[in-house]
Amino acid sequence: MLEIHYFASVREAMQRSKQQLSLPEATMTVGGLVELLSRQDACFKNVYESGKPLLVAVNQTMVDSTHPVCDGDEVAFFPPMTGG
Amino acid sequence: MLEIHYFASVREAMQRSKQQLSLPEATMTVGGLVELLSRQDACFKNVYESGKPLLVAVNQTMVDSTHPVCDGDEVAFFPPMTGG
Amino acid sequence: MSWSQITVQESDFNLSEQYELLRQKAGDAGAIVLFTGLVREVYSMEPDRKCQPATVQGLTLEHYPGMTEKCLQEIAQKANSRWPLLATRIIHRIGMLVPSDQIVLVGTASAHRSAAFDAAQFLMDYLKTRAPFWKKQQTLKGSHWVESRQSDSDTIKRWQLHD
Amino acid sequence: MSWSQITVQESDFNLSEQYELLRQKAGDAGAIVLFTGLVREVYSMEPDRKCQPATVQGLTLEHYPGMTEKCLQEIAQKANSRWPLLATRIIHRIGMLVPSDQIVLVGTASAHRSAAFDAAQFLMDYLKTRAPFWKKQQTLKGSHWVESRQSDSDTIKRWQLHD
Repeated sequence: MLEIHYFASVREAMQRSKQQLSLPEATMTVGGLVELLSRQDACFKNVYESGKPLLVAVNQTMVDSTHPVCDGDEVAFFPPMTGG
Repeated sequence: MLEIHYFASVREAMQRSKQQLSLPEATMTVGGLVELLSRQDACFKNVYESGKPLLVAVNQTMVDSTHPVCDGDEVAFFPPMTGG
Repeated sequence: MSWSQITVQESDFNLSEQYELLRQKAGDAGAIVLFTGLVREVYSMEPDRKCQPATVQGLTLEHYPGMTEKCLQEIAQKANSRWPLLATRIIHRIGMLVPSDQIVLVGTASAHRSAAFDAAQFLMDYLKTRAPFWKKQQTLKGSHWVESRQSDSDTIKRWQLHD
Repeated sequence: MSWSQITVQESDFNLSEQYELLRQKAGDAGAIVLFTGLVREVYSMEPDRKCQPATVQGLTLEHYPGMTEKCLQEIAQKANSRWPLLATRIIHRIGMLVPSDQIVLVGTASAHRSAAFDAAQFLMDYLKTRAPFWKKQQTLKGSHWVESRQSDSDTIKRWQLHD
């Protein structure tokens, strides 16, 4: 199982702050996960295709779309940070 | 009359914090004043010839040796600043 | 070993307490820099957005618990490896704030002023674009998420770190 | 019109009071930077002097009354003409101090952080080399005037002002 978190505008667009997902393969890339979620979830498709920047963290570290995602990982999707 | 102030290490070398001086001419340059003081005062000669940087202010503004000095001016000699 | 403390909290902070803590922990410091970020009432968008400035009634700060602390620790470590710091302190607030409220505190102590200044500026630049905080503004026209400023990402480039 | 206040005093200052004053006078500030300079116990000479670090027992600060205030006003005006500041505060102490005592405070408030940081650093760089203050250190080996550091004069060059 994968635990997926959503924050800020992405959380609002997804209408939830987290979800669990069974990975169809033992390992896939972040890019592959994004495609999978876009096929499964209309809200995620809207977020992904909105043209707004979407950032990804795996196990609380920022990664790019080539990064691997494995069973048990914590994945998070969010917009660019605006703290400080 | 000219009022001359000395500060910090220059004050200690001059063994006084200020003095008054009658200008022999109506106007002279800071450089001319330094030569005059060096002739008149062994302490000043030592300060001037020590090789350590000596700064000059006329009427509380830093100037160079070509700046004019007139009757009634306030002149000050001191080492580089070390505040803050 | 340099002293460093990071806190993410809903409650307000007292600048004076943090300053005394830095003085105490830093030992023989010659320079202390404190930065505080405050909620502004008038929020101007980037010039190219052509929007009227909005009057902010409130600000809600969301964060990613766990990742936030991890990021701030990393940022503090980066600053410590780059400058000879004696102490660093970061406090970032979350939750609901109103104009003039304190949002963030960054404090640095060093023997000399240039390290303290540069490190404080570095910490703020990195914190703004690398730590997972998000601001939502409440105005008379409704609520909206603050969008990241390109200038903040550009600011990081000056530190010339590729990480 | 930006608020600015300059004080040269023997007595200590309270950072918290100065911070609240800046917050109050600055209006809708988003960023406040406070710098304090402290008396260090261990004073290292410039590397090329090849001296052992000295343990400082006390520091006496002398100044040129009248010219000091004039210089600090000019420095504050320069900062105000260069950055969009909402408030600036400078306090410099004179007289006898001991290690860990506060010597100087520089505070800046602005809408955004870069102006507040840059202006505070500029004020300190100029104050160090342009305002008529002189430090005399008391150590176990006797008293001596602190010599100006070349690095402080060099620091001013980065502001690229010819004045």
